Amino acid sequence: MVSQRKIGEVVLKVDGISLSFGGVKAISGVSFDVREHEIRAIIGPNGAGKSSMLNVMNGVYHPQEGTVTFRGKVRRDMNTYDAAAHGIARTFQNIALFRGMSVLDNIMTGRNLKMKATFLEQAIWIGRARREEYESRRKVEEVIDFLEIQHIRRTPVGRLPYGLQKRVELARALVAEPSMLLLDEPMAGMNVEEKRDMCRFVLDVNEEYGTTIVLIEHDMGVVMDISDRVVVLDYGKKIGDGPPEEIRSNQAVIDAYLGVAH
Amino acid sequence: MLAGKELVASGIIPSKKGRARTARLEDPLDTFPRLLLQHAKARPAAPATREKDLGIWQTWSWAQVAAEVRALACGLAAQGFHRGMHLAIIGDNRPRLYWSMAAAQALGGIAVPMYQDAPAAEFVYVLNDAEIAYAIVEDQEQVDKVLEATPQVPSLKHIYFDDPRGLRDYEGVASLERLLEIGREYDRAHPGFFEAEVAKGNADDVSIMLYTSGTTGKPKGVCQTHHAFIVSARGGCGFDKLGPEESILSYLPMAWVGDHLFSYAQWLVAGFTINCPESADTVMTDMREIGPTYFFAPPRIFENLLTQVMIRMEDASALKRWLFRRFTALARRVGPEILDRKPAPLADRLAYAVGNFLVFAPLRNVLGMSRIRVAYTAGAAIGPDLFRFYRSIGVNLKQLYGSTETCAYVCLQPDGAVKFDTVGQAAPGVEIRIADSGEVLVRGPMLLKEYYKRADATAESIDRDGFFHTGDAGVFVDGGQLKIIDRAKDVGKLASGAMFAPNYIENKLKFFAHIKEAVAFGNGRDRVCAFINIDMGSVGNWAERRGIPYSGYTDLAAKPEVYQLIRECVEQVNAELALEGSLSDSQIRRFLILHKELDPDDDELTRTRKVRRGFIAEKYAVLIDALYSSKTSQYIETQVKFEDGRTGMVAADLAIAETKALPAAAARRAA
Amino acid sequence: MLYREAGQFKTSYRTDAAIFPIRQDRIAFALILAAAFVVVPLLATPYVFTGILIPFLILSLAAIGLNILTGYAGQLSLGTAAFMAVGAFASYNFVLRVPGMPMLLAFAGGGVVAALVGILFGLPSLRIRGFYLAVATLAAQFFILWFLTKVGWISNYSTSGVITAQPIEILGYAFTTPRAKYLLLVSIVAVMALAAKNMARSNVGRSWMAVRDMDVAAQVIGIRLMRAKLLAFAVSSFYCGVAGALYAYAYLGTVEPEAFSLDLSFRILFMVIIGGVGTVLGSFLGSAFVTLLPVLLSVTVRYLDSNLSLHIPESLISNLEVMIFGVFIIFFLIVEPHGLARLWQIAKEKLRLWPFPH
Amino acid sequence: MSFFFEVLVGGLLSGVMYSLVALGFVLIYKASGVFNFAQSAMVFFAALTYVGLVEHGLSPWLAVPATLVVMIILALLTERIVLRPLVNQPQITLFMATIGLTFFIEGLAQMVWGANVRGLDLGLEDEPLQWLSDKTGINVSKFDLVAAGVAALLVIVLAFFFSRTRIGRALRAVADDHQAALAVGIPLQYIWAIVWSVAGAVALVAGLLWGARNGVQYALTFVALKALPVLILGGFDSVPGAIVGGLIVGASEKLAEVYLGPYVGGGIEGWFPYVLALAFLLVRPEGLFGEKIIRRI
Repeated sequence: MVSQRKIGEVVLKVDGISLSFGGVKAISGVSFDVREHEIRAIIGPNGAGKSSMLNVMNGVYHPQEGTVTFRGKVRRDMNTYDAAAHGIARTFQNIALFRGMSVLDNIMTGRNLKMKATFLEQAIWIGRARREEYESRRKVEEVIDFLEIQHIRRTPVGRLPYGLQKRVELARALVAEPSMLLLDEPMAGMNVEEKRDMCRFVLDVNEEYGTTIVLIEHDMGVVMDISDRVVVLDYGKKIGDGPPEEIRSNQAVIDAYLGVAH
Repeated sequence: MLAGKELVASGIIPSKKGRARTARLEDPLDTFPRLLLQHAKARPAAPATREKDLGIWQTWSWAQVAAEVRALACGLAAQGFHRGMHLAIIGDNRPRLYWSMAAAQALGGIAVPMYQDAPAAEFVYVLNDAEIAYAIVEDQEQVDKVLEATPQVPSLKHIYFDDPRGLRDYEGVASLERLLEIGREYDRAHPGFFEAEVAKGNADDVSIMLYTSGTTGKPKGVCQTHHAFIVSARGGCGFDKLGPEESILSYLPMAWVGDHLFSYAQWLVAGFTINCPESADTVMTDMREIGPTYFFAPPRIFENLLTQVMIRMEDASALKRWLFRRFTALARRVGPEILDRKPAPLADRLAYAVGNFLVFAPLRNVLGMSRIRVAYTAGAAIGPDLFRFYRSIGVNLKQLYGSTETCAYVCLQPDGAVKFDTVGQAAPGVEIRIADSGEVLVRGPMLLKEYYKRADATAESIDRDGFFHTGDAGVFVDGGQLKIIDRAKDVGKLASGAMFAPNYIENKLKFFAHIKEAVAFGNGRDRVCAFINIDMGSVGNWAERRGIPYSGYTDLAAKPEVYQLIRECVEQVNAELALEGSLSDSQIRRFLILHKELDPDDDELTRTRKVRRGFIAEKYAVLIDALYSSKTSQYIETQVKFEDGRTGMVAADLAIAETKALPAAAARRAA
Repeated sequence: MLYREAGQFKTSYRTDAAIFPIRQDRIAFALILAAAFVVVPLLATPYVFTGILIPFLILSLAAIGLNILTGYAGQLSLGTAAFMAVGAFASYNFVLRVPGMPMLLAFAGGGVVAALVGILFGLPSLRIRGFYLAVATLAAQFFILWFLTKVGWISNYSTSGVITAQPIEILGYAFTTPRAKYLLLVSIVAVMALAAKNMARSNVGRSWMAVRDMDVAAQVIGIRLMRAKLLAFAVSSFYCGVAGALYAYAYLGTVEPEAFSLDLSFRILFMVIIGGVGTVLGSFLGSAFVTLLPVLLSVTVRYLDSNLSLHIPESLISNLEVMIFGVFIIFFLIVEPHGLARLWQIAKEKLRLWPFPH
Repeated sequence: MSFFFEVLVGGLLSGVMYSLVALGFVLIYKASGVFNFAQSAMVFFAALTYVGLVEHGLSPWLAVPATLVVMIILALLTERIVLRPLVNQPQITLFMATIGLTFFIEGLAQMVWGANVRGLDLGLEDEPLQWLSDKTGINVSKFDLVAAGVAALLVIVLAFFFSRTRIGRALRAVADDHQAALAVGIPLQYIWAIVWSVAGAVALVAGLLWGARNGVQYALTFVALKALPVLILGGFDSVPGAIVGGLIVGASEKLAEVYLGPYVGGGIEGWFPYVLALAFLLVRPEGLFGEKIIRRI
């Protein structure tokens, strides 16, 4: 697919982020930026602090040091609500769906920020509440259509195979119409075909909606194929940053992956 | 034997025919666009088209459809499409694709629906043969195929797609949305243009060109006029009293004459609602939601459904299984009679009523057949058990007989007089005659105008008296019911001189759920042998229940247990054949189970899944020789095409099985 | 089997998102309503009204309240009865001290006060979860009851702490007979149940369930935990408050705080668990189960007693009832931990697919 | 001042008895993750059984082991009939089950032994220790001291049981991680049975002491409920927590009753511990001894 995307300005910038859990350092002094409309990959061996990095970016974790600059606004740290409200959506490494709900309801929850009706209006089920409900449903259906999961609409998410759950989680993130999407290992544990589909979806999202995408992925092939720029973390430190071809030839990276002693 | 002497079915013909002929002059509703506008005027708000999209059944009223068609037509006109041109239509059943047919016809153009599952290579021939310049294509998948074909199709200039998904960066294609905008623009600029174009339309104009997948040679474009299809549709609607309140599921290939008659011609004639499923793999759920009142499917679909029912019932609780067995047995005995309102013992009627509450009605419901008033099957012979099953549970399933050349309109089974081994009586307005050769000849307004650019073919299929040679061999049985035996050209003779009707035998075989395809040989030989394709679903399930492990089709097909299973089926067929006098010599002596499924992509079947006998005979010559030798097995390698176009090799050492044949006399005594 | 859905297709999101999308369900529901509003009032005896139907309805309402908190929002609470008490005493004081206070408004007022108290005791849920929270809600249970007893003003300085609910009068009509009270209750419960269902099927409800199922994920999609949880406490307590008011006015008549003991809290919790967590229907089923079981038990025991002339002493009978009640609960949890509602759901699926198993 | 200490000590000592009940909860929660609401009922049941046996002429010294046997039988039945079928059910379900169990046990106890209040004499009179009051002027009940002693002893025994014996270690393994425990081949049912038996024993001790102090009656179950705030303070799965929590609750409620009570009209014992525990949790959600929970995703 020929890309017409225009990579734009820096939208999100993390600066000297350090994060530790009860003394255990997860990230130390990492800085990098993300540009509008690009697909930015974060790679690194297990325990390199990749997921923690995403969690810092959308305010799940609060770093001890460093700042997050989002759309020009410098923050000591993000908080999840602001992140979501400013259009950062997110999927998790080990699926974070609402197991007690159907696929449709799960995805509908992704619309909650778009619904302004008070609980009273919703209780009486009139006017705005109702309208918003149906508008959201339509949007949700578009995404369901987009991700080709029509056949499982009414299924409780618990009953779905892993690959489809990942898709549903992506759907939930997409219906929020985010400007930035953080994907934590979207293709982990998928078979070749599922991976191919997921790649297609990620690219399509980036193309059709111009969504900026930051993703963590282990499959090097995938990363090199779809990402514009790659950050490499190892033991919580940044050891590489640049376009795929450059990363491929980066000695530090190669060492890290071959597990050469530091 | 009635052969040779003309038989005019049911007296209505002359009068009706007469009216049809004369009426046409002043009949204002003699083209499809006019019918459409008529509905839009008469019942603007009534639902015309539905499509399951974005989770709900999006509905378009007749007025809306008319508006869309108008815009499409104007758009096409603005883009230079004009009278006499061909418009290719490629894709699954989508409202806009149906509408574009009407749009093309409104401009005096000719719609050319094509089989969407054909590979690009097959597109090339049709696109060139029909000198296609304009194509309306469903989605990215189809667009890719068309674009792959275009280099070899110089005429093709304009391509429009319905679903923009993934196509935003494509060069040289435009969206239907855009075309509609252009159309509305053009319409505003040229008021009255559309009406004028529709007014120019003539009942004898060709309205549609359907390509016969033809069991031999290249496909031929069958040109049908508005009149032909409208008369056929009217005949059918009158015959079954179909009105505007009907609702039908449009899921069969649009390029198939059957779908064109039911989902287009009758749609516009009767003015009922057509419903397009969400996607190919949700057809069954969509069918259940819609609950059509009028249904059409080739036998294999009814067969798959029944197989599904059986498989799902296997897992049901003992009680349910017992109920099911108990009542289906009862239904098999009295169901059809009760459906035909024939007398039946009161006790049976009561029992059936109970069964209806406990089993039949729920079953019809889960199959989405609760509301069906009339269901038809055609395109191939249907198994008596299969056919009886549906009728016995209260589905008014009937057979019709026809072909692309006759608008799928030759014979219909009237309510109350349904037989499984005939295709019914001559439809209103149709004359049937059996040639000395046994071939079925038909004449009437539904006949094709011509084969496109194939005067030769046209000449040889329509004789001097205007009778069309169907190529089927048939006989009339009990007063006016036509019984089709086989393809005329396939009917041959065994070395013994006895009659050999391969399809007849193959169908008997295919009536077993375990057998998907069969090819019988024997013309000019001393005995009959056969290739078998097992039904993966049914046999696979059978194997699992018996804990027989298998890796795939080829492996399963080679299992001795499976051979035994199939042998039993074959010998049952032999027993039946033994009872049919002249055919008793056609009992199958040896058979083998093919190592691969016969597949249209390998040219072994037509798109409509008819076996290409000759082609198969060449391709598997070694196997045939083996069958007629004394060999007990034969090694073979075959090239196969996969869905994604790649090719590979399948090799196997095929066992050859012997089967018992009963002496005709003995069988008769047994019977 | 009884479901014949073929041909019931949805052409709009409105019909698709309806509470009863299936026609057969709509019919069944209409019949139930008809029975509740017409048939029962004509047939039931005063005993059936006061002994069974009225407590059933009131406790169903309370169960819905608790279900909103525990079932939907996943916050376990053992203090339900206390919030009912608040509702009861608040309404009492509204009627008592606000001249010309409409009865229905007083009930609602009771609910609102309960809601405020609920929010107060819901605050800990922001820091603590699970059983810690459950135990914390016991604080509400004990403190509130103590408070109601200690502060004389609340019970209008009645020496015994017992209050006598004023007669219910709405628009000049006095609801004195059991039948009248019943009809009033059915109407109120129906309306409030509908409202609960509406919340459950729209954004509020989904946010609650999201918080229940995985609070971190909920936060990440922009749900404010504090808001969602406190709202759950408020709405839940409102329902309990109204239920409490009705308990006092339409059932007990004269009320002391002890009527809203921990025991009652547990009974309501049972209703939710046995009926089905996270379903409005379950609240009714559970309430029916818990209110009817003791009745049936005592009836049967006494029946046996008199017929077989066992002469079981009264105390023994009452203890026997308690035991059997306990046994039933355990038995039930073992047989269907997801409650009666789930049983119905399963049965319904079977009926829809009949004769197929799945 | 000495009065203050008197109240304090008295509170601490009665707190010890809360700890006893709390211990029962902790044991079971630790090993099976079940929040056993029936513990209070078990205390009541034990006491009632003991008294009943003695009334029927069994010598107090035989009555104790006899009751113990009954408690163990009860525990085994509970495991077999209630818990085993509910394995792998959500905690809330098991919790509800134990409430059902509570109903059953209370009903049973009163059906068998009758509902009227009984005295229970352990032969320790509840009077101040002379020499202590002489020396310091603080009155401390002998009874309380003995009770405290018994409690202390029990704790030591349990501590030993947990750290030294094979079963004890098994229990800890289970507490830490069910799957792991199963993996190393420790039968869960077996574990549960033991834990419940031990809890039963603890209940017996608590029951005897409480019974001797307040008389054996239904109200006992409410006293036992006081163990809940103790648990919040100490944490559901910490033995030392239970002890310390007990002391805090005991002391604070007495002090509150004495010094705050008069201003708010008394009777605050009923709720004070809960509110205290609640307030405490808001400051330190993980409890006294639980370590900070880092919730990783």
